[in-house]
Parts: sequence; structure tokens; C-alpha cells
Amino acid sequence: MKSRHVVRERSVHRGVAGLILTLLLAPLLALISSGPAHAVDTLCLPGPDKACIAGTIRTEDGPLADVKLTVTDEAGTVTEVTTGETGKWNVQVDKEGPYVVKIDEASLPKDLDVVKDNVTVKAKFGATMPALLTVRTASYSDSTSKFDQLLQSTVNGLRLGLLLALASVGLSLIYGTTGLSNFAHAEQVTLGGMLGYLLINVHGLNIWLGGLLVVILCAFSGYFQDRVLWQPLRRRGLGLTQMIIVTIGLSLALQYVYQYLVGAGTVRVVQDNPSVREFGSVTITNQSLVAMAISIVVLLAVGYALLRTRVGRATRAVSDNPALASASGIDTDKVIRLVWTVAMGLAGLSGLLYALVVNGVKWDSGLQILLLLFAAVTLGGLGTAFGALIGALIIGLVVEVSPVVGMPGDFKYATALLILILLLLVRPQGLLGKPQRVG
Amino acid sequence: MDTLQGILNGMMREAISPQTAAVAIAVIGLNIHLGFTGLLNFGQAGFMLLGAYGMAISVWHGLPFALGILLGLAAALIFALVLGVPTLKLRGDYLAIVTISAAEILRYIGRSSLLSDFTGAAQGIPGSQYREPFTNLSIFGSGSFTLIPFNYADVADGAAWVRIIGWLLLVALIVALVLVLRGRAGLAGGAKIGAATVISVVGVFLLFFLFPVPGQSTGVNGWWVRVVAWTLVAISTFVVFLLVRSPWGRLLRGVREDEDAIRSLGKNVFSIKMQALVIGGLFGAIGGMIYVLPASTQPDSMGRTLTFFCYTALLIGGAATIFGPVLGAVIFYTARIGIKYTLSAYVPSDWMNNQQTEQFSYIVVGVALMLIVIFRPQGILGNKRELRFDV
Amino acid sequence: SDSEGDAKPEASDTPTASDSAPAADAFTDDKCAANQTSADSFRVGGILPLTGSLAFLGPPEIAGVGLAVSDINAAGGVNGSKACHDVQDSGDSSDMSVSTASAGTLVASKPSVVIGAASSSVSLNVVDTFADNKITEVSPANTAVDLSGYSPWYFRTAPPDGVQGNALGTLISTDGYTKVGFLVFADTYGTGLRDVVEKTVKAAGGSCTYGCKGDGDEFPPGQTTFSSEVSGVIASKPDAIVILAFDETKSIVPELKSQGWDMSKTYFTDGNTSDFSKDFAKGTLKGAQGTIPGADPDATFKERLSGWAEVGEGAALKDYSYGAESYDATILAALAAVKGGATDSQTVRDNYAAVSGATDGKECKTYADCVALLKDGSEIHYTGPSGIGPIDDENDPSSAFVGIYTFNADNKNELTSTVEGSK
Amino acid sequence: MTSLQKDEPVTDTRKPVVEAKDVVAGYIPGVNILNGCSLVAYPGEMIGIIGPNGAGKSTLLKAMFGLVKVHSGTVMLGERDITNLRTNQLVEMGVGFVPQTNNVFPSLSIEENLRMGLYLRPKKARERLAAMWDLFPVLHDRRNQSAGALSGGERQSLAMARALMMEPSVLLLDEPSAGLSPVRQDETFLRTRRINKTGVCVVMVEQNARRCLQICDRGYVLDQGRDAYSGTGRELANDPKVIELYLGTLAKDVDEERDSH
Amino acid sequence: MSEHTIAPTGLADPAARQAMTAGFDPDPGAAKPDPILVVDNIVRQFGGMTAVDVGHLEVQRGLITALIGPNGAGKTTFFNLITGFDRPTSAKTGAHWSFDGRKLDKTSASSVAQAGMVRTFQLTKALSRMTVIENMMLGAQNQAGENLFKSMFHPVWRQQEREIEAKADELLQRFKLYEKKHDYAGSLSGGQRKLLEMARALMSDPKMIMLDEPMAGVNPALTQSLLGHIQSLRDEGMTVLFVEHDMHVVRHISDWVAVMAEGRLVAEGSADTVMSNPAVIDAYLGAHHDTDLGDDALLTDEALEEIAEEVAAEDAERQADEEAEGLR
Ligand SMILES: Nc1ncnc2c1ncn2[C@@H]1O[C@H](COP(=O)(O)OP(=O)(O)OP(=O)(O)O)[C@@H](O)[C@H]1O
Ligand SMILES: Nc1ncnc2c1ncn2[C@@H]1O[C@H](COP(=O)(O)OP(=O)(O)OP(=O)(O)O)[C@@H](O)[C@H]1O
Ligand SMILES: [Mg+2]
Ligand SMILES: [Mg+2]
Repeated sequence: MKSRHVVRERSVHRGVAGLILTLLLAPLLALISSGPAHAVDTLCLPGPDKACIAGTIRTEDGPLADVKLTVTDEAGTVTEVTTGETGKWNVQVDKEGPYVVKIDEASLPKDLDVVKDNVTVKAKFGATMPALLTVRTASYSDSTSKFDQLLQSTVNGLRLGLLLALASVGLSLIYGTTGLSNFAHAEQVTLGGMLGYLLINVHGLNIWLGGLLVVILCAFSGYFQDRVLWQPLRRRGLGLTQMIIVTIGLSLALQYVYQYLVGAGTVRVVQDNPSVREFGSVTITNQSLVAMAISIVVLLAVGYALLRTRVGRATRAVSDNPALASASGIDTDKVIRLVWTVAMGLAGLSGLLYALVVNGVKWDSGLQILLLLFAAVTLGGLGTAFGALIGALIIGLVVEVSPVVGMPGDFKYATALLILILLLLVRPQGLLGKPQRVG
Repeated sequence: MDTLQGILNGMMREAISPQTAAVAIAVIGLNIHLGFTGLLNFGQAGFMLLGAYGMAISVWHGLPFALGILLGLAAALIFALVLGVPTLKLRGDYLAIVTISAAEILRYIGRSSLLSDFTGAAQGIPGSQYREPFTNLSIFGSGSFTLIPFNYADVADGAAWVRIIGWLLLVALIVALVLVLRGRAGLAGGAKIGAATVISVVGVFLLFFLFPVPGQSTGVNGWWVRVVAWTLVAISTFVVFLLVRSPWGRLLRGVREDEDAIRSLGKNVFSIKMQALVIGGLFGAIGGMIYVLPASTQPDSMGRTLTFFCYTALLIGGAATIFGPVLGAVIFYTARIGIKYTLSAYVPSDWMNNQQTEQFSYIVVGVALMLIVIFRPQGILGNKRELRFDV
Repeated sequence: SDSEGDAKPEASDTPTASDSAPAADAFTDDKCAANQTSADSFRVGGILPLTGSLAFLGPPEIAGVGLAVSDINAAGGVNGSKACHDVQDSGDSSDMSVSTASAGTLVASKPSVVIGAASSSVSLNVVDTFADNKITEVSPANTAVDLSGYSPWYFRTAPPDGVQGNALGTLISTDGYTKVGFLVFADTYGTGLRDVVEKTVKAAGGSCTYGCKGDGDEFPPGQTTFSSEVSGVIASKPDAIVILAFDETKSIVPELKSQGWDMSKTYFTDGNTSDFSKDFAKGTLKGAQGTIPGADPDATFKERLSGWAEVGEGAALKDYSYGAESYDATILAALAAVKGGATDSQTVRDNYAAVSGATDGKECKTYADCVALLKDGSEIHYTGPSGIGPIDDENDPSSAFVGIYTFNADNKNELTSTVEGSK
Repeated sequence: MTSLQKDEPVTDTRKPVVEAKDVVAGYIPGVNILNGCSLVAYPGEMIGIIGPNGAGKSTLLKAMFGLVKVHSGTVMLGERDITNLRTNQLVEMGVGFVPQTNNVFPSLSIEENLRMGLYLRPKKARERLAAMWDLFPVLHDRRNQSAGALSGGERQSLAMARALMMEPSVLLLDEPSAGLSPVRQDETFLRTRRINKTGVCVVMVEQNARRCLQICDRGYVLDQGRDAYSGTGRELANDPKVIELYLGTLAKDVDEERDSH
Repeated sequence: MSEHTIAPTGLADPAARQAMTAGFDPDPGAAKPDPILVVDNIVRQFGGMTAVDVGHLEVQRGLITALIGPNGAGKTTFFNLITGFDRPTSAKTGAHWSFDGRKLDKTSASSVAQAGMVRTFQLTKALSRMTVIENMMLGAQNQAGENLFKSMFHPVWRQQEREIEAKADELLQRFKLYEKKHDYAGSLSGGQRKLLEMARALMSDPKMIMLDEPMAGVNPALTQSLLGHIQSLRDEGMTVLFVEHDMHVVRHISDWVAVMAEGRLVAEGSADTVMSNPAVIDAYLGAHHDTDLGDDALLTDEALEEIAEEVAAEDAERQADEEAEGLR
């Protein structure tokens, strides 16, 4: 109820009633915005012919009480004021114009540096003018070492890269086996996060169990998708460009399914703040560490499966020449379905980890990184799973590191894309792609 | 009936909206890239953006309108060259990534606050800053103007069945157009084109006739920009028709099929692709200019989404066909509005609220898009036989 | 601020048995029929984000409009004719064709007023179309400075950036933070506010360490990873950080926390000063402060808004941003129509400023009260839940209250004081 | 010089291994490439199919192998009706196929290509690989190179080797000798014949017609989607109609010319 | 066979040709009186393996020269190099080749073709989604309508288009593809594609045509009639360089034969001389190349071993070469 009776510092025609109310409630306000009773604790209220000058004296460690300040007007009249327990001070003046606020260094504790001991502010009737004075402890350093920053952002970059890699390996696998650029892949990534939200946050499942379930469900969604959509389309001999449009349509539909079901805002998979670990100057959350570890393990497993197993070879065979693959006894449909299943499982995992690491998921979370995924896949060489891994790491690093080395922050994605373009100029087949033979 | 009429009116407005025309022109350009030359240009929105910004920035900063248009075209031309020189030697898929990336980079530059004095940053340039020279050219004079005097009284305000018949007629015309163009009507060569043109003209006239807002003013989003936009669509279509039925067009399709083969026949593949990229890009730029004339120039409005829509429109209409892009654009936008309005009018509000209905309608749009492509992969005008050899 | 916020009064969630709060079932959802126009009814068009990246702002705005229409009809309509609403989708700036189409539809439906759009980009896209067709457009949420006085047909009930920016800048400075870092959303909303806050802080003798004007460190809307921005801003060693963003805040805060930032030195704005109790672990935001222009709409109003949403939109509101502004925008329009004696858009425009108090009329709080005053022939000054001052000659609210909120241990924002700011 | 006309009944008491009966098949609905084409192969036989370009030879093989849809007629493998069965099922039944074009996996290495030939029975890979390395030493030397880099002839050898990996019981070959150097052509023919002698039924399409007819037990001449002539290899090779329509006289002329030197 | 009217080149007369080739020096890389193509020091390596290493080669104008050699000898790669589809590894260390007096060291593939040297591909490149006739018409050179600006004006190129089509029709008939004129090239059979490839190359009226195994997969009767056509083209003055494994074809039409093995030019001479060269027989033709394979006697282990040895010989030198390469 009290909230409805809050002080409203209304101006001119607000009338006396308001003022009285204000005064009645002043103690309440004081409770909030300044400390308990003290010399300056009466709140300064600017009025039609009154101006306030106010501020807080603090170091980076906290507010300083009992610091003396002088406020000098144009005419040279000096008013003294002392800071309260919360470091706050204010003065009411009845002339407009410049005032010099100066700190009395003698009233400060010994080991402090006064960086800025006076400031001039222009008082205006009806307004509170803040005045800022800077006091620092002796140990204060003004900046972070560039090297530390670089280190931190490199770690962040690796983290982003690994998560991108999980998703882009799947994208690359699908491209590799079927030639399809799956624009709906982003929505699969989002799906991972969304399912995570529903299972872990809403239904309160244990995070590991929930995570496992998410991956299984996503993998199943891949299986299902191929069963009801992609396989029939392949059977009908739909062209690749057409298929791309189908993926675009699917992506649109899925985005709005998420909006419809979960809403347009960001939701979080777990509510807790991640706990932090420090390695030298680098801080990283436990969640990120676990996510990175999981990504590495999964990526290694996928890589091994691709290179060393029969099925892995089969996926590449199918991508090369599907007709011949089936003439070799490979059930191409089965292989492709497997690829969809695995790819979607990976995308789901990536989405879940991504949602955990970046602290939330939204209907367009995946869409935002879609281009990065494609860039990673291309950078590494289209259709080569390992290329996708390397490409993703590079993209992740560029995105995180480029702002540190001086690129404006809003160009960080643009920089990643630019690097991609430049690299393709030098190595058109991508990092791991092979040039093709003519004739 | 009123609701139905409202929906039909909405669709009609969308069908002849200048932005539909703008997209149609951009798609005509994209058709040269994708349909005829096989260049996977996923950055058509980038070309549009350059055209739009080229014009808007110039006029905003006080240059003459004509110069603004030229600068917009020049920007697209340079973009095509800069993009083409390094990437046209790459394989098609890589071109897709490079173009989409380049277009995104353009968008990032457009919305960067570093250039805000020049580009207006994220918010872009308000239409009022650059539209005036264009509206001043209007042949309709200023203020309200009723293009077809009897339309409001006779049709738009009349019973809904008049409108429905109008629509049916229009659909019939489109079907006729499709039949003629796909050679089912037994016409060939000049007769075919002639018939197609006549049908199109009648169709456009019908559209205007059925168009429900009579008192469109001429300034911002009225008759003038519509007439200019659709005239440009017609001109673009005709130019493309001239281009692709010629040996030059044959070259394009050759490049689409196998570059090495074309090279071995002594044709300069790079130059052909570059010509295609530039021409298509210029159409994109013109589309971009039209796109922003009734609205405002904003970086985000010409991003990936728009490129995807262009692709969709192209494939719905039929890639590598002359009228496909225009038909596709009109159908895509009209159908989208139709779906939205129908759902919001007929889905009971205790099933879904306003917002959910809108969201649901996008789901339907997405699914409809998939279905169209699945069941008519060659597009409305496309040739099914060609698809068989899709590699 | 660093006071013992816990001792602060609880915001009361239970509605008071207020005189004006009708029971929930009294709300009506008066959708326009297709043939209703401003000729025979008070038709309120809406161009609000139902889909796209700002869709989460949609529900409170729709509820604001819907509730206003419901209240207007409860009070007997406008000059005897019924009010109705027709909300169209504005989409977002990535697909302008949505807003263009909606604008076309709205123009064709001949509304008395159009409420919208939420984002400045969309407004810029359609504002000329409305002006050209002589339709009054009132945005409940646009804050861009460039829109001040954009066209005689464009009004807004959200105060321009200057009002809130000043208040926030003053708040930060009086809290004694010298070096301020900004995490800014690259949109007119973010940059506009940032510019004002930065200016205010600098005027008080402070400085900007990150995300400053001209640095190009803004992040694009919809971005999901903020580690580099957060690292960047923390590395710049600010004393306080201002987050100027919408929904992204949910991802930014944990990132800040995990990189060791003390959240009590963080400031929010109206885009993200809201109830985060469902999003963060307890205590995460404790002590962080935020500003929202407009006096804190009292709990009754929020209840009613949400109550209407349950009737009209089938779900209670989770968020109330710009709900009050939408409500006031609609009520003001209706009052203007009453004052001018006609429901056409021209009349609404002509009287819009007058009913908002520009002519120094009598204050009145509800539609019914104001209508009664108008009927008596007096000039009025409508003071609705949004707490804006009279509309000035640039069609902006000339002044507005800015509420200062502190987050408690539950991550809920609680009003701590209110200051009045002006352009 | 008896040329057996198509419709002349051939009575044979043996049970066919593969048989195509009046197969009608095509790529596009409504356009039939094969118009009632029949072919039969008995145990241990080697069948050659020759015919002008575009006659439908490859299509016949593909139809038998399930790569082209059979509209009417049947394809039998022993007792089993395999019409329109999926290709990989046929492979499981022991049918091997070497296509005319695109017959390797260009981005897989040579060894991987060969392993693909044994996809269904990976256990035998080591043994079979060793056997192939013996037969095609060139391939062994380059086993880790990607097949896409191979020359036309090398590809052809690889394709052949891939099919031999699986030890099929029926082998369908589409122009296995095309692009091979003469000595390799001979080798291919003889090797195929030798495999055939081990009981594998071979059906091969060839443009190197004379050699094909020399070595095959029976031959079919396809024309316009029908089996126009059939008979033993030697009968066909000397049939004047076949010569006129199809074989031509080049080889004979050249040989005679050379002998007269 | 096809008795085309013989154009008045001196080389139309077989006797004149024989007289001419008899005068050629049979050493590999020997000079010719009027070479149209001169190649010097072309080396192409893939990794450690040398695919082509041709020191010097001249191709006589107006003759049909066959290029034969074992699989993987480097014939296709050689074609790729001189037609600009590949770049020699030795580009910086003095690789030169010139065509008709024009240096081609750095010329792009399309310019090479424009200069009059047109090639076909061993693995055919049909333009699938274009009709056969369109494929053909693309082959024609100097089309006004292929210019972007002129293309918009029908009258400018109408006449030329008709002429080109007429010519294409004629070729299609000869190549037995006329019935397929309006079919998509993607629907052609393997052999038909080969035919189309060749016919399309001929559309450009090249000075020299380079055919990569043109007759592989073409049925014998048609081969025979096409050879007649090629001969008549030669008689009209076209130079032909072709790769072929069918020795009947080589014997029948080639005036001169060059042999490549493991990337090098190892022998030159008339067909008869080259084919009686024991080295060529050993490594390329095989002892049985003109015996009847139908004889089951050949299926004995000995005979097969013998053949296997020959095949091994075909590979042996190359292997040695590779090893040498590896040692280096
Ligand atoms: N891009 C490449 N990468 C690696 N090796 C290659 C490449 N292209 C060709 N080679 C190798 O170079 C050698 C020569 O190949 P080329 O295709 O020129 O042979 P060819 O004489 O045409 O043989 P064929 O008669 O079988 O067609 C072959 O061993 C081949 O594997
Ligand atoms: N994919 C296809 N789509 C449509 N028609 C095709 C297709 N492939 C082949 N054809 C047509 O089928 C007919 C027979 O083709 P097929 O490949 O069976 O001939 P072939 O006898 O093997 O000839 P070749 O000796 O030239 O290989 C040809 O007329 C060809 O045009
Ligand atoms: Mg064949
Ligand atoms: Mg070769």
C-alpha cells in the first residue's frame, strides 16, 4: 500500500498538498536514499526557486563517511557539508549558476588518493545537480592489462568455438551427406535450449538427466524429420535449391512454434548464477568448463566415428555418389537418417550447452548464430566435419578476440565474416577442403 | 461477408503494394543470378540495401535525385565487382556464403553507430528525408487522387461477391497466363509473348480496379509510387525477356550447367558471370530504392530475411522463367497476408489471442511455404522436366 | 543505492479495494467489426509488435489499448458511439513489409487513432503513411529524440530519451560513480538513452569507460553471447555499469555476475527494469537500480491491465512495460474526440494536446471523470497512470515522472523514489 | 549364319540365374526407354549386350539392378522376383554392378573405395583387399590417394576392383573396358572370363563389341529398347545384319590392311 | 566412308601425307616442318608424383596425330595443361607452349579455345538442363548475340542464329543425335554424351581439335562413320590431336602417333612403326592385342600371368619414376 504513497516531487502547480505529503514521507525516502539521521540527512528537495547539488564520496571499495566538502558559489560564498554514513552529501542552494565543489583532503583517511578534488556544476532551479569527485585507494589501478584481457577473451573464444563446433559439425555432416544447406539447423539449436528450459526449469528435472533427455529428444526429432520429411522429398527427387527453401519454411514455422509455445522473451534453463573459477587472471564458470569438456569429448567421438568406422565411411560415400553407394549395398536412407539423427542430437546438445553458457535461450537464439555456423562450415571446407570444427574454433576466437584488439564491438560478427571471405580468397576450397580435378 | 471483403481487400492491397513490386524487381535480378546463371547469391538484400542507401544518403545530403539513383546503382555495381572478382572463381556453395556474409557486413556497417551522421545508424534514414524529389515528380498532382473514378462506388463498396468474382477472374487470368507461358495453349513465339502481355495488362488493370482505396494520395505510399513501381516491374521483365532469349541468355544457362564445358568452348566464363552478377545486382538496387520510397531506409529491413523471401518468391514463381519472379512475389506476399488475415478473422479468440493468432499464422506461412515447394518444386511457371537433372 | 534496501516497504501485490477497480468480469474485449470506421464509432487501430523480436512487448501494450477501450465503453463510449480496437502486427525491423501492410490495412479501415508503434524503426517506417492519410498516430513507446515534432500527426505518450536519461545520469552521479561503462543495445532506444546519460554524467564530472558514443561498442539486437562485451566493460574498470537493453538483460546479468561484477553498481532503464524473480537466483540483482519514466502505475492499474489481458488475450501479463502509456494514449485520443465532438482522426489530432493539459485545464484521472468535465465545457488535464505531463508543441509529453527502483533480494524492482524530469 | 530372331522360342531346360522378362522401363513417366526387353542368363554363363548408343543397354542393367523403375515385366534372380527391389537389397543377395559413369567415390581414398565394395561383409575386408592389391598393384601404391585424382582408366580399374571385392554371384558390368589401355582391356576381359569360370554369372554391356562377342557365351543386340538379336557370340559377330547395323567393318578393314602390309 | 568433298589442301591426298610423315624424324620430340603446336618443358606434379614431364613436342599442322599411352600416362593432364585448365608446375621454370605462333603460357582456357584450339573431355561435360541443340549452339564462336548489349536486339543476331542452327542440325545428323535435338542433354546415354561433346566442339570450327578418347563408348559402326568425318575435316585443313585406346581407330586414321608413358614422350612415328615397337607392345598393347580372346586356352594361369606381367610393366616404369621422385 505504501508504494502508492510514494513521494512525488511534482513541480509548480502540484500544490501544497503534495509538498506536505512529501515532507511526511521524507523519512521513508531518507531511509532508502541516505543513511540514518545525520547532519545532511534531510533530503534536499529542489523547488521552483531552490536547486540541489548532491553527490556521494566513495572509493572503488565503498562510500566514505565524514568527508568534508566545500561548495562555493560565484560570489565566493562557501557552504560546508559533510558526507553521511553512506557517503552521501547534498546542499540546497537558492541561486542558479556555477558552483565549485571541493573536497577537503584533510578530512580523508590517510592512504587515499584524491584523483579529482573539485568540480564545477551548474545549479538549476527545480533540479538536483550531481557533482562527482574522485577518490581512490592507493592500490587502485586504472586499467586491466591487455594481455589478461586477451587471455580471457581467448578462453571465451574457445568456449564459443567449441559450442559452435558441436552445431556446425552436424550442419556439415548433413551438407556432406545430402548436399543440403539446412537453414533450419539454427532452430534445432534453439530446440535444445527450449527443451532444456521446459524439462529442467519448468519440470524441475535434474540437469544431467534433463540434458540427456534433451539430446535424446533432439536426436529423435532428427530421426523423425528425416522419416516424415526429408526422405520422402529425396525419393521425389526434389532439387537442392528447393530443399533449401523447404528448410527456410521449416525454420520460419519452428521459430513461431517456439514463440507460440514459450513466448518471445528469453528464458533460462537454470536460474542459478554460474559459479566461477579463476585460473590466474582468467575467470571461467564451472558451467563453461563442463560444457567445453563435453563438447571436446563429443567432438572427438564423432570424429573417431567418422574416420574410423564403417558407418562413418558410408556417410562420406553417400555424399560422394549416392547411387553408387547403394550399389555397394549401403542402405543410403538408413545412413542419411543416422546422419540426421546424430546431427540433430549434436545441435540439441549444442543448443542446451549454449543456453547454459550464455545464460538463456530465446526463440531466435539459434537464428542469431546461424550465419556463424555456416561460416564455420565453409571456413573449414564444405562437408568436411573436421574442417567445421576448426572453422568453428576460428570463428569463435575471432568473435571474442577482435573487440579486444581494437575492432569496434559491433563489428565482431562482421569481422568473423570478413575473415571468412578473405580466407576463401586465398584458399577457395576452405581450410581442409580439397581442390577438384578437371577433365 | 464484410470480414471476407476485408481480407480480400488486404490481399489486394498487398498484391499491388509498391513493396511487392520492389521485391519483384529484386527477384527478377535474383532470377538472373540463380535461375539463369546458377549463381547462389544469398546477398540480394545487400544489393537492395546499397541501392536504397545510395539513393537515400545522396538525397539526404543534398544531392539531386537523379544523381542519387545513379549513385545507388553505382554502389551496387561496385559491390558486384568487389564481390565478384574474388568469388566468382569459387564453387557455387562458397559464393553463397560469401554473398550472405558480405550482405550481412553491409548491414552491420549500415547499423554501426560510428557512421551515424552518414547513415543514420540503426534507425536509418526517415523517408521524409529523401522522398520529396520523387513525390514532386508525380503526374497525379498532390493531395488525394482517385485513379479509377468508379471503383469505389461500384466495386470496393459493393457487395463482397463482386469482389470475389473479381478475384476469381484474376485467378483465372493467372491460370491462363501460366498455361500460355508453359506452352499449353498451343501458342508459340511471338503469339505466346503477345498473349502473355495482354493477359498481364488485363490482370494489372483488374488489380487496380479492385483496389479498395480510392483516395490514395500521391505523396508517400499512393498511386504515384505504385504506378512507377509496377512500370519498372514491367520494364525489368521485358529487359530480362530480351536478354535471356538471346544467345547471351544461352551462355548464362551454359555457365549454370558446367563452367568448364563453357570454357572449353572459348567463352569467358568469368566475364559472363560478372555480367550476370552486375545486371542482377542492379535490378536488386532498383528494387531496394522502390522498397524504401514509401517507407524508410533501415539497415535491418534489408537483411537475411528479405533475401530468403526473395528466394521463396523466385521458387514459387519458377526459377529461370520470365514471369516467375513477378508472379512469385505477388503470390508470396498476397498469400502471406491472406493467411494472416484469414486466421485472425476466423480463429475464435478463445482458442488463441491476437498475438498467438499472428504467431500461428507464421507457422502456417512456414508450412505452406514448405508444401508449395514440395508439391510444386519447379514453381508455378517452371518446367518440371528440367528438375530431373538437378545436380 | 547502498542503503538497507530490505527495510524498504514491500510493494503491495494485493489490489486495494479501490473505488475505481471493477471486478474482472466487467472487462470487455471490443474488437472492431470490419465495417466500423471512424465515421460511426471510435475506432482505435493498433500497430504493435505481435511477432518478431519485440513481440514480448506486445501483450502489455495490447492490454493497455484494450483496457482503455473497455473503460471507454463502460463509461458510455465516445459521444455516444462505441469504441473498438483493431490491433495489427507491426512485426520488427527485419521485415518491413509486415508493418507496411498493416499500415495499409489500418489506413483503409479509417480509424480514429492508431496506437503504435513500439519500436522507433517501425514508427519511422509507417509514420509518413499515416500522416499522408491524415491519421493520428500515437506511440506509447517511442523515445527517440529525432521523432520529436516529426509530423503534426504523430504524438507519443512515452517521454523522449532526455527525460529518463537525465534522471538516470543524475542518479548515477549522485551515487558517486565517476567512471561509467555502458552495455548498449544498438538501436535508437539504446543509443539515444546512452547519449543523454553519458552527457549528464560527464557534466557532473564523470567519464565514460566503455560503450561510449562513437566507440561502436553497441551490440546488435538479438545478440545472444555477451562475454566479449562484458569482458570489455569490466576490463575498462568502471565504477558503475549501465545496461541499456531489453530482453538481452537476462543473458547479460549472469555473465556480469560470473565475471565478478558487483551487481549493486549496475543501473537499468525502463527496457529492463522489471521483475526478474523468475529468471535469476535469489539475491543476484540485490541493490541494482533502474529507472522507469512514468510514475509507477499503481498496483490496481496493473491488476486491471492484467485482468483485461486475461479476458482479451487469454493470459495474465508477465510484464507491464508501456501498458500505462498505451492506455493513456488511447484515453487521450478518446477524450480528444469527445472534446471535438467527432470521432474522426482530424478531430482527435486537433484536440489531443488540449485534453492532455496543454491548455491548463482541470485535472481529472479517469475517462469518466474527464468526460464529465468536458461535458461541463471546461478544459481538462487528463492525468492517467503513465504520469506524463501535457503534450507540448512537438507532440511530446513535456515532462514526466521518472520512477527510481531498487531491486530487492528476490530480484523484484521496487520503487524507491520518483523524480520529475523534463525534456 | 543363323541369327536368332527375338521371338524364336529358345528352349532350355536349365534354370536361369537372372532373367528379365518383357521389361518396360524408363526415366520419365510416360517415356519408356525399354519396350519389352528380355534377357536370360543361365548358371555359369557370360552374357554380352551390345547395341548402338542410346539403345537402352545401360538402362536395362539399371532396371535389373533396381536403379530405374520397371513399369511392367519382371526381373527374376533365380526363383525370386526382384523387380523394383531396392538396390542395397540386391547387393545383399549377391549382385554386383559397375556403372558406366560415376563409378567411384571421388573424395574417398582408393582403399576406402574398395572397402565400400565390401560394405556388407566388413570382416572379410583384409583378405579381399589383399587379393585386390595383388590384382591391381597400381591401386595398392596409391591406396591413400583420393579416387577423384585418378585418370579415366585408373578409375575404371578401381570401379572393377570395387565390384570384385564382394565376390558377387551375379556381376553386371557396364562397359568395363572403356578407357582402358589395350593390354588392360585384354586383362579385364580375361579376368572377367576367369571369374565367370568360377561360376559367377556375368552380364556385360560393351562397345568393344568384337572382343566382347569373342569372349561371351551368348550375346544380345539391343536396339531401341528391344533385344533385336541374340545368339552365341560368334554367331552375332558374323551376322551381316549385326555387322551392318552395329559392328561396322572398321576393325576388319584395318586388320586386313595391316596384314596386307 | 563418308565421301565428303575434299578440300584443296595438299594434305588431302594420302600419298602426300605419307610422303610427308615419312620425312619426319621418328625421335620423340622431333621437329616438324610446319608445327601448329609446339610444347617445351611442361612439367606437372601432384604431390611428389610427376604426372606430365614433356620436354619438347611438336604437332604437325593439317595431320591427325594420335596420342597413346598407358592409363595414367598423363595424356589427359597434358591436355588440361596446354588448354589452360591446369597450370604446369614448371610455369616459373621455363614452360612454354605456343599454338599457331601464339604463346599460350599464361592464357586462360577460354582464350585458348578462342585461339582455335578446342578440346573435349574424357569424362563428358554435357550441359544437362539445356537441350541438345542449345548445347550445340553454344559451341559456335563469335556470336554477336553473346554480347550483353547486342543481345537485346533480336535483328542483330537473328540471321547468324539461323546459320548456326543449320550447321548444328547438320552435325547432329551426322552424329546420330538429330532425333534428340530438343531433348535435355542430361537425358542422353553415356555414348550419346560423348558424341554430343565432340559435335559441340566441332561447332566452333577450330583450327585444331583435341579429342580425349572420343570413341570410348561409341558404338563401332558409328565410330567408323565419325572417323570418316574427322578425316574429311582434316582434309579441309583442321589439325586433330586425339587420345585413344582403340588401336583400330588409331591405325585407321592417324597420320602420326606419339606415345606417352609415365608422363614423358617416349616414342613417335607412324602407326605401324610405333605399334611394332617392342617397348610399346610390352608396356601398352600387350602380346595378345590382336589375338582372339574367345579361346579358353588363354585362361590358363600362364597366359594370365603373362598378361599380368605386361600390365605390371605398364606400371613398373611409372613406379620407378615415382620412387625416383620420392628419393629426390
Ligand atoms: N588432381 C590430381 N591430383 C593427383 N593426381 C592426379 C591429378 N590429376 C591426375 N593425377 C594423376 O596423374 C596421372 C596422369 O593422369 P591422366 O589423367 O593425365 O592420365 P591419362 O593418361 O589421361 O590416363 P587414362 O588413359 O587412364 O585416361 C594419373 O596417375 C593420375 O592419377
Ligand atoms: N536420366 C535419363 N533421363 C531421361 N532419359 C534418359 C536418361 N538416361 C538415358 N536416357 C535415355 O534413354 C535412352 C537409353 O539410354 P541408355 O543409357 O540406356 O543407352 P545405352 O544403350 O547405354 O547407350 P550408350 O552405349 O551410349 O551408353 C537414351 O535415348 C537416353 O536418351
Ligand atoms: Mg550406356
Ligand atoms: Mg585420360
